[in-house]
Amino acid sequence: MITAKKKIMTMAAALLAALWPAAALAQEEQQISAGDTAFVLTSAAMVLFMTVGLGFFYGGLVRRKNILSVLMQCMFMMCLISVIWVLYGYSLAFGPSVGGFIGSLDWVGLKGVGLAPSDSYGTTVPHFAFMTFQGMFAIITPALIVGAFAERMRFAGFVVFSILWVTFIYAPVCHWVWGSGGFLLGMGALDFAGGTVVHINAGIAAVVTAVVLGKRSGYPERTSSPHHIPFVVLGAGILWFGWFGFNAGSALGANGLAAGAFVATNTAAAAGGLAWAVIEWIRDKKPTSIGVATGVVAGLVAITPAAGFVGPVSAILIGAGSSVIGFIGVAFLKPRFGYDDSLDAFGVHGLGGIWGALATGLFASTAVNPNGADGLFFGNAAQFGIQAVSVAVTIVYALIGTFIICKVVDAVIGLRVSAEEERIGLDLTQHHESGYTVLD
Amino acid sequence: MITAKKKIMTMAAALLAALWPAAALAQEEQQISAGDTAFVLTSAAMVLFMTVGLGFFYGGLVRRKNILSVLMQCMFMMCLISVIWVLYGYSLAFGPSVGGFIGSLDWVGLKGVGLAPSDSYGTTVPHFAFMTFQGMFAIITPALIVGAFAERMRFAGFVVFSILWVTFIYAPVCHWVWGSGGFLLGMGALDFAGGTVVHINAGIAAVVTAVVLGKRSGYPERTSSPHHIPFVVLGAGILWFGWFGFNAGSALGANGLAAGAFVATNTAAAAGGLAWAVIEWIRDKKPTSIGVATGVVAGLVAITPAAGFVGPVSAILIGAGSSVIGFIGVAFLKPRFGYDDSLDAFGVHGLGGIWGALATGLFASTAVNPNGADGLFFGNAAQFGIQAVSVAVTIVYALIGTFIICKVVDAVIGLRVSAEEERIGLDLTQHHESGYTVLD
Amino acid sequence: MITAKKKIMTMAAALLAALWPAAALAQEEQQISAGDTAFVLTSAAMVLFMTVGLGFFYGGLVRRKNILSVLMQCMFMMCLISVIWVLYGYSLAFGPSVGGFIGSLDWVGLKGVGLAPSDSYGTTVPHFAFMTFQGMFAIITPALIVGAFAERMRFAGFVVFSILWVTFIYAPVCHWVWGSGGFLLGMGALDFAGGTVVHINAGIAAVVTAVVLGKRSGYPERTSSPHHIPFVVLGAGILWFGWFGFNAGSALGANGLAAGAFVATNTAAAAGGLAWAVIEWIRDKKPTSIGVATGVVAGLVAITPAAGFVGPVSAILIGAGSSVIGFIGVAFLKPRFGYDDSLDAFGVHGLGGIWGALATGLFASTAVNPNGADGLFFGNAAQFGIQAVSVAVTIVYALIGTFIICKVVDAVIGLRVSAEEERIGLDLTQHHESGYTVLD
Amino acid sequence: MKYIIAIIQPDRLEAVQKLLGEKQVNLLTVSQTMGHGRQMGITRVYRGRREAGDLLKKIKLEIAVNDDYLDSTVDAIKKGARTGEIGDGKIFIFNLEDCVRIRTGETGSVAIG
Amino acid sequence: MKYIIAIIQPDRLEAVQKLLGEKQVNLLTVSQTMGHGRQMGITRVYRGRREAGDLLKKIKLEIAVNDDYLDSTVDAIKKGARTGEIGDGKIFIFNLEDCVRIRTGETGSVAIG
Amino acid sequence: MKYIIAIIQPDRLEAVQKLLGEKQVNLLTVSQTMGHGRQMGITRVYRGRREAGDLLKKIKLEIAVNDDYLDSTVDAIKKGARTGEIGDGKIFIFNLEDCVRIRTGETGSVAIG
Ligand SMILES: Nc1ncnc2c1ncn2[C@@H]1O[C@H](COP(=O)(O)OP(=O)(O)O)[C@@H](O)[C@H]1O
Ligand SMILES: Nc1ncnc2c1ncn2[C@@H]1O[C@H](COP(=O)(O)OP(=O)(O)O)[C@@H](O)[C@H]1O
Ligand SMILES: Nc1ncnc2c1ncn2[C@@H]1O[C@H](COP(=O)(O)OP(=O)(O)O)[C@@H](O)[C@H]1O
Repeated sequence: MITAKKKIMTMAAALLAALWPAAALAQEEQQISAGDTAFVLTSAAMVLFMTVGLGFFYGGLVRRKNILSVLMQCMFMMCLISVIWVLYGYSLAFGPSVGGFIGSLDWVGLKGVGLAPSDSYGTTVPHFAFMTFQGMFAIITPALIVGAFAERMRFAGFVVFSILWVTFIYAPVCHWVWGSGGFLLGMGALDFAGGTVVHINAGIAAVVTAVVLGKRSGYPERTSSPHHIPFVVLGAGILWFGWFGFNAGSALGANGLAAGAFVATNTAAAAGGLAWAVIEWIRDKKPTSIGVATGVVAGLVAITPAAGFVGPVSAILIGAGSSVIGFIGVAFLKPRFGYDDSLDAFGVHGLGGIWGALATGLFASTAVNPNGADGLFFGNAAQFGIQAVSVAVTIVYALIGTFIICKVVDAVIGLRVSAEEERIGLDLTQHHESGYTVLD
Repeated sequence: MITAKKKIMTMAAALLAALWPAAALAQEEQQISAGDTAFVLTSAAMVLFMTVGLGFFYGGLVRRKNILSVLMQCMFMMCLISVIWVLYGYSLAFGPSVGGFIGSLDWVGLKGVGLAPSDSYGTTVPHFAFMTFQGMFAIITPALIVGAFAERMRFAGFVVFSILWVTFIYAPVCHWVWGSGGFLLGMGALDFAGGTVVHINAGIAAVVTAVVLGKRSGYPERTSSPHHIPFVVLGAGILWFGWFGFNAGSALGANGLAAGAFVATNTAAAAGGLAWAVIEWIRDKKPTSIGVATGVVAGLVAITPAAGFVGPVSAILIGAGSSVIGFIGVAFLKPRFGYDDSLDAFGVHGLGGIWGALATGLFASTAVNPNGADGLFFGNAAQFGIQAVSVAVTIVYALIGTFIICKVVDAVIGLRVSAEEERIGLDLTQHHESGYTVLD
Repeated sequence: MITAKKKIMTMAAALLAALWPAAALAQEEQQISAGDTAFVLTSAAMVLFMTVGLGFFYGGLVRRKNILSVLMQCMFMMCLISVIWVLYGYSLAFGPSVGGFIGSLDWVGLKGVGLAPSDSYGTTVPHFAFMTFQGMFAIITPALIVGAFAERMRFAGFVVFSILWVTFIYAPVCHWVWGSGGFLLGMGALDFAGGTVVHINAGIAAVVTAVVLGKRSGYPERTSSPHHIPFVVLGAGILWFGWFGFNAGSALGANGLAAGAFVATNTAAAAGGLAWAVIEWIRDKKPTSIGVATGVVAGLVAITPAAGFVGPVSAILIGAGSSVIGFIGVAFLKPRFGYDDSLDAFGVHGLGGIWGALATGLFASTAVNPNGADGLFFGNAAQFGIQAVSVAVTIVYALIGTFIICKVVDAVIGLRVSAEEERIGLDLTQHHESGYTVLD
Repeated sequence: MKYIIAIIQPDRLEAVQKLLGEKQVNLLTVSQTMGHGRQMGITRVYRGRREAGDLLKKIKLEIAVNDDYLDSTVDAIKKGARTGEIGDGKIFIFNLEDCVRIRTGETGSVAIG
Repeated sequence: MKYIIAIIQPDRLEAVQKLLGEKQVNLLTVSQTMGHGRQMGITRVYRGRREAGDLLKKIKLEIAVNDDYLDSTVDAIKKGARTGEIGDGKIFIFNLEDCVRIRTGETGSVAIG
Repeated sequence: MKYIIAIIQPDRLEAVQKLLGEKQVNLLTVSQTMGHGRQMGITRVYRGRREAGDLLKKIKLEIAVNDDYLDSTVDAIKKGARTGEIGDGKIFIFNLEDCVRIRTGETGSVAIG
């Protein structure tokens, strides 16, 4: 008996050990910098918190009957991707490169990923710290798409879509741009914290899902009544706060580069908010709080790829430019082309991301970051070309890939709720709950 | 005159100095690591923020008329315990051990606790940083109990109960497990960040208070109408964010151990959320947002004692297991036994804490943390026994101790509001306020 | 063609470079401490988040029809000052001193401010980190004033007022107290994290704006109906959390001093909350949640100048004292003198700041911080005198300066909305929005 | 046809609904109101200022019934809503001229149920 | 003069208002209510506990009209609010004794519009 | 017995209540509504899209009175609610058939006050 029990245990231990061998952990802490580690872990926590903020930013914009569906999609993404990332996502995105296109499955279950620093990524912090920091990016990216299909997607369809999207779209694009050996990285594309990987990727997926799912019933007359604007402001506030982790944390250390990215981030956010307010002031005599919140996010989006490569004056131009482009997107392009990008995930993240990635090719300066490159305005037109190629590649891949995924999920599970469910609201029909009680 | 004045001043100075002598501060900063200190202080801030999050997690679940009472209890706990901790709480919990059972009063008023690192606790950070980090744990633990007696406790009774509980239950148990010389620590019990000290302790106290106070009037028919589910999600989001400080911060340094605990924490939270969703999906066809939020918290609870001792695959099992057990607790045990644990403080924290503490005895691995121990699945059945003993000791002590405190407070001050006050709501009757205006 | 294009680009690059030269960045990272940098950057993010928290703290206190106006003012301040700070604000406040009264314009556009540490400020962190950390203080200070003129100020007037105020009041006072060469600093005035610069400054400006704008219509009968008290608690919670960045971050490093300031901050906040509750308990039989939240903020305000100079027992006295004084301010002085300081920006920040700055002159101890000074209770009455002078100077300057700015803005743009706009609410009339939908 | 408006204590809604159901009166409309009656409001305190809180939360029920259902409906409300304390509320009865079921276009008595 | 109370589905408000406008009926008062009718509520789930959600959100319209406007008003509501599904709601018609315009003090028919 | 429904501007409630109190009319029920009248709504702006905000917040008062109190009640409302601006609102008066005090079971005139 005892031997049998022991045997089972040894087997179980072997199983666990197989998935996560001790060896990887043995020699930790040799070159770990406590300061850098503190910064990367804190940043990772802040990036996770962004997805909560995103839930409220989006949630405040929907109608009362759909608030929980949005919060749920964001929260569920945190759960789903965190587990996927550990199981195979990180391996696909950052594992040893297969021809520059995808990570191998060598690191499945974090095999070989340990508490000692990696050789390639964040070499002064535990590999685990880099892994989890990156995991938080993999969470928020698909969560951004939620804004496009809000108020009409089936929850089951949403879950399967998200799994496929993170696997087949996010992981490869992430590998190309940030993975050691990734082909866009090899080409010299600059993306400090995720202009292509995060924002263009999600923004293009957004417009695709919006088109495939079709408009909300009643769009555009009866759909834009943000039920709780303070939540929009709260969400924007949390996003701004967390974005410091996103961008400055992408320095992977607490150093001058991080400080520079921090300042660029803050300045671009502010300039974005101001620019949107100015546009509204001119056009409608009054700036709105949703407008300023949107402008702040637009500014943050655009500075993301550039944060570690540009100075504060460039950051003002990038941030303000993003609001101008975003405003054109949501106020003119959207009505013109008639797609229903419910909460403007494409208008803000897609367009802002494209602008930011290209602007990096304009404003980047080796004076700011010697390990970066000079942009067109600093005499290196080639960099702009490289950026344009990386933008184009990402757009094409995200467009086609997301379209295929949408069609597959729609055929197998169904993407859209019934008209009746849409009328009653997703909270009650998809989650058996309603956000607020009316009587009590 | 002048001399008299001077004399008084000197006396006052002496008084202040007596409570907090200069000597302790003299030789600071010799072995302080800036990185570790940054991490521990940031973590402490995050753990404080958790209690705010807890207020919203709980507050969204109660009826509209009681929202402020819950927020107030959490906020008041932050005030009350912060002062107690500095005056005598820290001394009781971490002061020089009196036979392994309680800290002495040598460190009353933080006498002898200074800005230089302690010899025993967090030796690379200022002693003050360790002290305040621990103080945040002492705040949230009694705040967790609030969930059990929500919507019916007198505020005066609550205050006295909390003072007695933190003094006679929290401080000793904390000393046993974490205090230098504590007897459970000596036995080899593993509790990385508070499975026994925080969650079992609070969870058992929860069920005791729920039973002693009795059910809310109308329970169970008219009591479970969460008035503001977005607050529940906000609270869960803040808790998840802050929990990184709780668990990774418990490494008391920014190192591989912290990164490991961080990843285990995130993974278990996610697995907990997924598992709860899956259960609901099977049972009711749809997952709820309260369900996922609850599962996340259940996962976080269970990983707390294990975070620094297990790898990510084990974390998935621990987190998911906690949701299964928690679901059984709230959906079957609670109705079966008929106690009214209003917001499931026992169901989630008590049961999750027990599971987590035992699971640490199953999944702990010296491969992950050489300073820890191997658990049963890694060939060391003894550790499971030790864990079981520490669980049992905590349960018995918390059960009896809380019961006595409840009875004493009930007799002297009264624990429960009148039926009329309960009907009108605690906000108006206990605090002269109501949460939201109806007309304006 | 090509040459023309090149020429333009070179010019553009020269323009950008002129504003932010490469030289400043060249030799970064020589003496940068990663731990200190991690701490200062994280603290800066937390201080930014405070302004979001302040928006909710204030926003919950106003009537439903004005919630967005308050959130907007806070959010807009984040945008406005962030850009101003980079363009010229930092130079005015911290640039090379012009006779101790104001910084020169040498650092306009952050010229000469780089990623390497400054010689004078935060010498172990990138100059940019110090710059942005200070920028967050420049944001929250004018945002505090919002509490005084809430519910009746024109948005356009608000914007111009804020620009002038930060330029002509904040920047100079900041320079006097913290700028290298500042005259109050030279005098030996102690202000660890902003008692004079932030709280007295804003508090005095608050009372001036309240008087110049006049009372809200219906004051005091129909004006104090806080529409959403949970937001007040959320805001207070975020403020408490962020204040650790404010005060401990002001140590500009992760060291014993930071830990001491952290503990003083937490203890004073708690004591403030308790003291307000006790006052209410005695006076009205029940403590309120707004009361405790207000007391917490009062405690935090008062400890701000003292945080790095006093021990925890002094912190209790300072925090509790601030609530006593604040309560007298809002419950007796305000009705007595009849000014309508809508949300008690003067009562809490002005009075608390004055108390805190003077209390620093009472309780400061070189035993706690050898680089500080002893206060009156530690035998150095002179320090109290210095503190009193710095308080008086700040009061006089803020009083006169703010009055002039108010009058100028009122004459040129208009400070106050029309009676009709006030009745309908600022959200609809100033921002074309309303906070919450009623029907949906 | 009669139209009944009843103002009741918020926590009595469930009891009233249950008793109404027993009398086959299942259709009703409910809303949130504030009432000022003989019941004293509870003083509110805001930063040292006391304010007489003269309005208390109440629930308003609206039920259209055919005449033969009037008594049983009023009885059910009376029974379900009664606690015996001041603040229990009132029932107001109106003459209802006509009633239309939107879905079918039916009018009068037949449209009520 | 008549007073019309209509209970409709929340998402039909805009359609009703548009049709009313076409009939020159522009003045109305709208509020949020919960209704229990023939339409089944949706079960709610709370931590493993299922609860019959018997009240659904509805919108209540109140419109005072002169007698000659009654039919067109009722028609507009019927047309705008109808989806053909259970839950479309009801229209209740009352006799209105008098009406006062607060601003001018006018009473009766003239005060209605 | 009469039943008065008054729609007033939100910020006039306190004045009305005060004047009613002077006339010994202390019992009333208040709710939140949205009204569309002659008063123009305020245009809302949402990300570059302008929307005519046609509903404005109003307060609805409901007061049941005995006939001899009708005039003084209406007067008090008229006086308290009047600002002279468009949007001041309306008072609607109904015949009330019966009234029941739930606590005591009293009916008719005696139950009203
Ligand atoms: N005459 C009335 N007109 C309108 N509403 C009334 C009237 N009398 C009572 N109410 C409503 O009924 C509620 C309960 O009335 P109250 O006088 O407190 O109780 P009781 O009927 O037990 O004396 C009030 O809060 C108010 O909403
Ligand atoms: N007799 C009634 N009294 C009060 N309200 C009613 C009555 N009948 C219906 N209602 C209201 O109308 C709504 C719709 O009624 P329901 O029976 O669901 O639809 P339908 O009229 O299409 O059968 C209900 O939710 C309720 O608010
Ligand atoms: N005929 C009506 N039916 C229902 N509600 C009305 C009617 N006329 C006015 N109201 C209500 O009264 C409010 C004020 O009316 P309005 O026409 O703006 O003001 P005034 O009475 O000063 O002309 C409206 O918003 C609406 O709620």
